[in-house]
Amino acid sequence: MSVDPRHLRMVEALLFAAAEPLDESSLAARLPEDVDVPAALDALREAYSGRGVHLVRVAGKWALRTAPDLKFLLREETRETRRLSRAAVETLAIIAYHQPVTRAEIEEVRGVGASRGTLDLLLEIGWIRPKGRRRTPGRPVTYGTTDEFLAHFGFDAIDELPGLDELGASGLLQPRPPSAMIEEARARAARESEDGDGPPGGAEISEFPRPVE
Amino acid sequence: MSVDPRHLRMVEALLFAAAEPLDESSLAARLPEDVDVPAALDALREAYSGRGVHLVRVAGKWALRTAPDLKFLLREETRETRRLSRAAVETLAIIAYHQPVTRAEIEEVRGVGASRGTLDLLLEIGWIRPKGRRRTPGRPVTYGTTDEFLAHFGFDAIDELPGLDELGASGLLQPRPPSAMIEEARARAARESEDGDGPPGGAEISEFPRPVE
Amino acid sequence: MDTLNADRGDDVWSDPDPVREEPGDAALVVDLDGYEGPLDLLLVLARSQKVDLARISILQLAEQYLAFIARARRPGIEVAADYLVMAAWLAYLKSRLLLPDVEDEDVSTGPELAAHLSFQLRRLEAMREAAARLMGRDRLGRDVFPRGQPEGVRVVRDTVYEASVFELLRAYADHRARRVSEPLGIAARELYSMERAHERLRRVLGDLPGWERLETFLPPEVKGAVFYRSAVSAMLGAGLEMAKEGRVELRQARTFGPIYMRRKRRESRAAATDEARGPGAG
Repeated sequence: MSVDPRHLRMVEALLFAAAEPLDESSLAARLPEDVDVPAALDALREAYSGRGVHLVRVAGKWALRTAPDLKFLLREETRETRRLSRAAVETLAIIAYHQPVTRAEIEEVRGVGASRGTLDLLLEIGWIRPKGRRRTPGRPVTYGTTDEFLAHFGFDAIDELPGLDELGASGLLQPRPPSAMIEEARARAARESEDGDGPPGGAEISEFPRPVE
Repeated sequence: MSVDPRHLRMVEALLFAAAEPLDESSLAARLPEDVDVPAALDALREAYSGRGVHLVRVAGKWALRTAPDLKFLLREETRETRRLSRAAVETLAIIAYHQPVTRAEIEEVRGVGASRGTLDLLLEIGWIRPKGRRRTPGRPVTYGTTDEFLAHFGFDAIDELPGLDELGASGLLQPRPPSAMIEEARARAARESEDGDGPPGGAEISEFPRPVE
Repeated sequence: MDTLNADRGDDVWSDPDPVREEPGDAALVVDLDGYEGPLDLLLVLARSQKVDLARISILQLAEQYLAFIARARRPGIEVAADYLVMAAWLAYLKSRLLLPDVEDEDVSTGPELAAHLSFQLRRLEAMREAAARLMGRDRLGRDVFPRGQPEGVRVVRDTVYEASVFELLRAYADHRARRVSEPLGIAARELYSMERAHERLRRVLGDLPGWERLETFLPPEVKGAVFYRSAVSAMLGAGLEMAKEGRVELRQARTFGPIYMRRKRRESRAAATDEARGPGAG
């Protein structure tokens, strides 16, 4: 008895896309009435024998599985990708937008103590690095983003990060009262007394004469 | 040249097991050195044509997907995906066809201000991303589509967008009308002002056309 | 305000009445809801000419639009401003199309303006068709499906940790938004005061007999551009004050040029009052 190839490919597609093994009755429920499910499954199992994928029966249900002799191809430990915590993403964003920035400044901006682990993690991933020291008492280390950061997020240069106005325009940022501008001015004033590399868009005061050092 | 069937089933097993599309170098990295990956992929694509599962290229990578003609079987098992608003769909199309494109340019094409949240939504879905900055005053951020966009809509590369060549040739992807269009308009205006002493008066618009929903 | 925003967030999915998207317009636009702005309305009108968009009569289209807007403006009902702006522009276009061309290089001719409008309409229509084609494709997760039970070969990535651009931008925007709701604190800032400038000028002036640049009078502790700017302006203010008292003279050769200052000589006190009001005090 031969099975209609059109029925075969229907069963194949259902088994392929299914998120869990399917039993014969749930297969039958999804297929046109004239499909002989057991016969189609038999034919499909036959068609897949000797291939890289097998049709197998597990706990009375049917599923496609990688051929056991090829498991070695998949066995190589896959490195698990983990998502960054919210706190880490926010810290990273603050560093990206305010660099160079000290740990104390990040804490002040975030309003919570930055756990040492967060900065360590970002350093370990290689997305931030120490940039220099602030000319203030204690000469604290400042941080900035790295080339790997740019590469990971697909930016050519740090000034490609959308500005605050553009965040607002895209709907990401709600309108803000002028207090934010005061913060910004203060942040800029702080950056100007920096001895590391200049701020990302350091041209904003170029029209004024610089004090003699 | 025929491909070693053992190699074929290895490639097949890897593609079946993969959670996301694989590029040729990732495949090659997991396979014995003597496997001709491009040849094996070709042979496999051939073997799967006409089956319930196809081997396709998306965003430059390879993946197995259910055959599109079987969607009638599979659709019902998925939750009804929420429909995007017309504004969001149009914005997506404009970004896809005009990329890299700024927010102001999108608004220019649509003739209305982009509603807040439209770009935000497309960014969140992961179909668009900031691409860089336009070298014009204000250095506005430009947007473009992502690999996820390609994968979702089943494109191998962005130049496969339907009608892209025709649109490009007609000048409709340019910011200004091509000179041929202006000549045409000039000729038509000349004709109209000749035969129309009475312009066709608005009276005949008895039924107001309603917008398509 | 929050409620409004939340509502519009949902609307993005539910194909909202487009005109309503702009807050504030919703109450006004009674007859035009359903149209997404003047260009959308024009496109719908253009389609009613039932010819290829490349061959529509822009003149006729302008007539149609003006008639439509005239009807929409029933007493007591207002039409949103952008529809009226378009109406005004089309009325102008109409006159340009009907009258002979002005011989003026700087002004676009009627046909040129018409061509641009026709171009905009065709482009919008093309993008709408493209959007429809795009959304009609066999889409992943709706029409075609990946393996339902992947066993886990993954692309090996260089990084173990994942974060998307969206998360990064979202985090920063959220953070900024949170800051805004905090109590407003105005940061104390160290600036150089007029009093200090005055005092210093009085002290150092005796040591400098000739013309000196204003900057030379600045205190040595000036650091940072903001502080520097405040010191320069305080010093200029103090200088002008003292010029008025007849104690110093100021000079500036050209606009934005350097400003010079010197001690006023006692013998020519009367004549110098005029001089001090000259270029420097202007």
